[in-house]
Amino acid sequence: MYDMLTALINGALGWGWPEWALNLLSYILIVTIVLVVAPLQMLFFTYYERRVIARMQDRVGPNRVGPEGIWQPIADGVKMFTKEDIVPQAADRIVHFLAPCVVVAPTVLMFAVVPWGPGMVPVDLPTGLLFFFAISSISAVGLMMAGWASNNKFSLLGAMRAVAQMVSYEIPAVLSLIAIVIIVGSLSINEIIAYQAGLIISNRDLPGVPDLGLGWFVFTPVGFVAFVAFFIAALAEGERTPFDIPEADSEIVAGYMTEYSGMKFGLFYLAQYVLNFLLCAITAIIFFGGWQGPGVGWLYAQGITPANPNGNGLFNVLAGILGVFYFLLKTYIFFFVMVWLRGAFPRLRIDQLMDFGWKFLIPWTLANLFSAALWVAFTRWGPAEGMLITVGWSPVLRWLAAFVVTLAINLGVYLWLTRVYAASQAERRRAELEELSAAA
Amino acid sequence: MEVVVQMVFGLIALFILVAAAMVVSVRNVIHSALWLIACFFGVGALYLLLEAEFLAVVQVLVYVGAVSVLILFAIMLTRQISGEGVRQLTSRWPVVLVVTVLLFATVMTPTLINQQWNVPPAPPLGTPEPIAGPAELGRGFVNEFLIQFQVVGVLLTVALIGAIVIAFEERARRRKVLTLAEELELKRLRERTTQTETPEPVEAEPVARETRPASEG
Amino acid sequence: MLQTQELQVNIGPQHPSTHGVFRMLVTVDGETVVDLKPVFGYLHRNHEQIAEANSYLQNMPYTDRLDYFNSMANNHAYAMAVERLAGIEVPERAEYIRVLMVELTRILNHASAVGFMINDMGAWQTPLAFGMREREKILDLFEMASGARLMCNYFRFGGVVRDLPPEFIPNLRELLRALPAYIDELERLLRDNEILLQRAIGIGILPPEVALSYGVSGPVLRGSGIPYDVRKAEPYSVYDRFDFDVPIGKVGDVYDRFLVRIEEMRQSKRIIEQVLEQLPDAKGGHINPKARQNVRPPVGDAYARIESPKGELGFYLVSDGSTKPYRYKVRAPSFINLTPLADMCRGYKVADIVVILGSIDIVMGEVDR
Amino acid sequence: MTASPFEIEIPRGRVIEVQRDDTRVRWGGGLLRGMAVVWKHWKESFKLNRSYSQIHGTFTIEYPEEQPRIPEAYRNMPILLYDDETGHELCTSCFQCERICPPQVIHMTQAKDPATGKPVPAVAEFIIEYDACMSCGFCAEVCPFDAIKMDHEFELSTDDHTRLTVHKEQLLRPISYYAKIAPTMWAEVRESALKKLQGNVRRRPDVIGLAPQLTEKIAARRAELAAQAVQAAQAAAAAPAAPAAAPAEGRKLTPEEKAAKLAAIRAAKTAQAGESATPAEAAPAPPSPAPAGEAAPSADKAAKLAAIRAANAAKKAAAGEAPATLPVAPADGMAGDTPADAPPAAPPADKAARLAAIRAANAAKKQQSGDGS
Repeated sequence: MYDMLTALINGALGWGWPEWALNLLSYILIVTIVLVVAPLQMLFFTYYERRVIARMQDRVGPNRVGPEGIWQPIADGVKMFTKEDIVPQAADRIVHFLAPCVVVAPTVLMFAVVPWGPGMVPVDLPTGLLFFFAISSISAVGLMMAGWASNNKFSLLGAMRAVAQMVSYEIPAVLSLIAIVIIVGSLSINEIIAYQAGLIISNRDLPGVPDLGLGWFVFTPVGFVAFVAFFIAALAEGERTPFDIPEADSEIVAGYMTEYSGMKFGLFYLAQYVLNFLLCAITAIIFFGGWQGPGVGWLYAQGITPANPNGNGLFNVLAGILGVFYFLLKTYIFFFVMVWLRGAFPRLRIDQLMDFGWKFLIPWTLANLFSAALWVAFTRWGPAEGMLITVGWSPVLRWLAAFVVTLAINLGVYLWLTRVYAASQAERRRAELEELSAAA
Repeated sequence: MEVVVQMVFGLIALFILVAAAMVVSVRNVIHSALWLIACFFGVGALYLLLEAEFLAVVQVLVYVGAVSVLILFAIMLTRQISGEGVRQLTSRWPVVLVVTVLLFATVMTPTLINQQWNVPPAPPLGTPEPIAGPAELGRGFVNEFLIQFQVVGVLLTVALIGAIVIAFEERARRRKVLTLAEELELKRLRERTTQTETPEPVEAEPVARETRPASEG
Repeated sequence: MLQTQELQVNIGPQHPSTHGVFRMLVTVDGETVVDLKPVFGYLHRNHEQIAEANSYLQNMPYTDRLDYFNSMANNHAYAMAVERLAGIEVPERAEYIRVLMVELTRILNHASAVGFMINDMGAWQTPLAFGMREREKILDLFEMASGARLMCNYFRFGGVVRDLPPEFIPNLRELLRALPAYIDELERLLRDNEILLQRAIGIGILPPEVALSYGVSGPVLRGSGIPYDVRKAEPYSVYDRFDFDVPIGKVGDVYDRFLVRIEEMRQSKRIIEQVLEQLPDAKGGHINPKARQNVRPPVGDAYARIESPKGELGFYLVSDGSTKPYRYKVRAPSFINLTPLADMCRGYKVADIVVILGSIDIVMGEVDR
Repeated sequence: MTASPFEIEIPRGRVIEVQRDDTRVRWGGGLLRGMAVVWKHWKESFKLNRSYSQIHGTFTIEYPEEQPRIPEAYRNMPILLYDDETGHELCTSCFQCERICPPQVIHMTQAKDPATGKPVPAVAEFIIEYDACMSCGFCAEVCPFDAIKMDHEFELSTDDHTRLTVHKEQLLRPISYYAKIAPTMWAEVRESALKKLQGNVRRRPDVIGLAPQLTEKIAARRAELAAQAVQAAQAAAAAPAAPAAAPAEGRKLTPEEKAAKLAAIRAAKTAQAGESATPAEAAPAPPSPAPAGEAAPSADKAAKLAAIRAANAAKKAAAGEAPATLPVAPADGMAGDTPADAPPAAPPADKAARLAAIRAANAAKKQQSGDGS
């Protein structure tokens, strides 16, 4: 992308600028774009969620402010700005002020590694995926600061619950992604997307497959299990419905946000929706090929790319637009699923939530890691690495064997684990009773 | 380029030092914990300067994401944070100062002596081969450092199980609050056991039951 | 090491999920509830004292305000009490219209009670929105017949104020055509939902013998497995001419009460269909012409009770011969169903309290009077 | 749980146990089924749902643009009716609605005849406190003259509280308006209401009883009265007595005038005794405050008038018409609780007799117990 930008800047401001100035200018340009896009996504998401959930409940949703209620989020924003910002008298002023910043900064920072289109990624970090989750864990610290600074017993309890939930669901989230990283072999997000070219089967696994940009991971058993586990963990991370304990806690009414009003509360709200957007984006990128889609690969190949520098710039722009379209379409579909869940399910209790995370998701994703390793073994390893069974097999046969084996393992683990998990609930109550009756 | 890198390094080092100083000198324990987190960030930035991205990201993930949250939890749950009562400077601070300078000297002088200052310039800025990339670390764990890796694994699981045991102990000690249904179930269980052991009629209801009887609601 | 002392938590009175103004002083040990003290009276309007200053007829609109979800049921109980006191007969058609209205209000009450309970569990109003849609249709029918949606004031001593308008029956038949589909859909949405099962099974168990000792009635009693229904135990009005079943639960937890309410909606639909078949024609008279509305009953007392959607609703009237009741007492089912709340919540988590309260389905207007 | 030992037999129905099957392990199927239901609602919600038998589709009514459909029996706040043609209010301030209103929000005063100071079957001041009224509809049920009905107007929110104490001017609506919003209910009571109105209108002197806002009708009535006065003046010029029609000034009958009047009545009675079987002693009302007749200054004038009137009463009694002219209205405003819904249309002959009997009984009852609600 930077070659494109440098060409653009030179053209606009005259040639002969020093190298570092060009880089600086293009970085500034990209940072502004990202900083503008993040709140816009948040505004659109609030409107999108209220309209969709209204439709699910046979009502209409906001349609008064502007045609079909389009300016409603802006009205909400203005309301947030004009609301009086009350700081509790006994609160720890500095920490109270810093908390929203520490929550919002990382969520916007996470945009740095999200690729919007082919070659359109602000920073192509080789450890992009890990960076994404490392930065997202910082907002947990911000929540603790918010809970502590409001000097109110309930917001502290709410903050502790929220942080406990986020930290304990980060593990299954990262574990399920590592399964994909094992298959791809690299942490760089661009690499993961590039891997998902092809038709139903990625052309890296089966070279002969035509590249239609549909070789998504979700069509492989490992990828599908990782997708479901990651999406559930993302729901918990973004505090969405089955797991929105901190936000609308029935006994501790508003959790850590109780003592915040005005724009500080707006910041928490912004952070939550931007985080949801990013989690949907990462789900789309890792499991549904991000900007991959029919035609994007071909268009990008014509344009100026490191591979053939003398392509014509127009194709880059076209590929970029189509790529962004696919990416946003997938992200909005996932957010629709998040809102759909919000409309259909009640909320889990805090102990059930923890129970589910630790006793079901983590073992399930660990098993998935094992099947991912098997997938790599079957598709890529030869006798050198010790795989003697598949020595003479054709790539199609190896892929099929990998598919069947991993499918069997994952399905078996799922069925067995569900029975064990359900049994353990009832068992625990009976055990306590016996233990009590023995003691009494 | 060299000067800019040195300058940035100087800035980050200064930032880490200030943060570390604040950790020990600020009154409120929570503030010192937050300064500690700032310190971790500084170290992460240093790693980035050394182009060890993986380490920098892991540093942020592990320290800032998990360890600091653990510290904050520990501080908030254990005792009331008043902040005034903490005496910052002991009366005999000169002695303390001398001891620290001596310690610092014993550590620093050998490195300063055999450091060749005129080190050759760094290799040209081509595609730097990642020193501590994830792949090398992975291979290292599995090949050379296999034993250390397993030992650390065992250590961590032991710590995990220890935490669970402590929590269970605490839960057992706290008296279990019985729900109505469990109480009645318990009564039925106890009647069945008392009937099987002592066939003669059951005497009065066992008195000391830790929860009040259901009727007096 | 980490010793958590018991702390007092105040839920309500302006809490979002207590039904009306109702406060619970909960002593909590960590996450489990040790003790719960309900505090109410915030909605006390001196209903029974006002009734003693009003004439019998003037009290009728005030009974709408008792359980403001089922004004028809309150009217029916009060009208029966006064008719028993003053010895007024009610013509056939009026009896059928009365049963029709009470069964409709039962459907509307259970549809929204289930919606509110699931809403307390955290589902963002979707089951409630579906429940409200059915409730709106029934309220439109009430508005057509009595003139108001909630405060119907439709019953008079000896019958009803006005006969059913011509477009009432066709709309009612159309509603009945859609009702089974709605109930099945509600069940499909919630019955096997794993999250709901975790939040409802084994929570807030009320064993049968404890339920009896507290004197609870209605879906709460039937949820604990006791098939007691006033319409069957002491068939008043024309209930002895309809056959319908009495659903009961096995364990007596939140899940049972939820399923009992859904089953009761189906039974109410059955009753309404039978009412429509046997409804005598208009010349039967919607009100007893000889009944004087400013009634002056002989000295004495009377107690009439009906199966209101919340439980056994009774009116006890004492007359001293004048036009004003000497004593006017309401046996409110919500008030009595609320008494075992402390026992039902003990030992469960704090987040379950609101769900258990929702499963009892109380209305503060009736509790505080 | 143990089987419930409470076997209660259920007539005409079975006891059905709710099947919980909570032991069955559900593989997440329940969650998907719930989502399927919500998806169907989302898909269907793009068309409107206005019928009773639809459970899908958007059922919100976008209020200001789309008015809700209000059934005929809908009752919000009470309104008073006045006749379009004559402009006369139907209300005769019989205080029934004030007495029945549970929150006691209706306050009214009876109109007085400016000349004689006698109460007139019309209402002077009528106030309803709209903020306390709970629209229970009792007043509309109880009103014997169908003067007060329940309106369908529900947009009554206002910021200044004093406007919620609504006076007669704002309460009055033409009968055509009420016929439009509640056609069948008005059709039932139309003819009886209008007949009662004529009866009352005839006994309303001057401009009393006209809806205050109908200025042109009031002007027309005044002009007509003035014309009568002028025409009566010429008649008076011819005859020495002051104009009978124009009620000059109200003063009490002097004793001898009363005696003369009595004589005239007794004469009329004897004249009447001949034709009708039962002596209509109801006609010679006891000389309690005379019905709203005008007081003739000279003795013979009063006697002649009384005679004419008695003849009219007899003629009417004989002709079988309802004794509309008989002073049905109770003597004075407060006391007397005529049976609320006893319809007046009984056969005239024994009707008068029963009326007298009731009046006697009331008078007797009034002395013993001062109870009045």
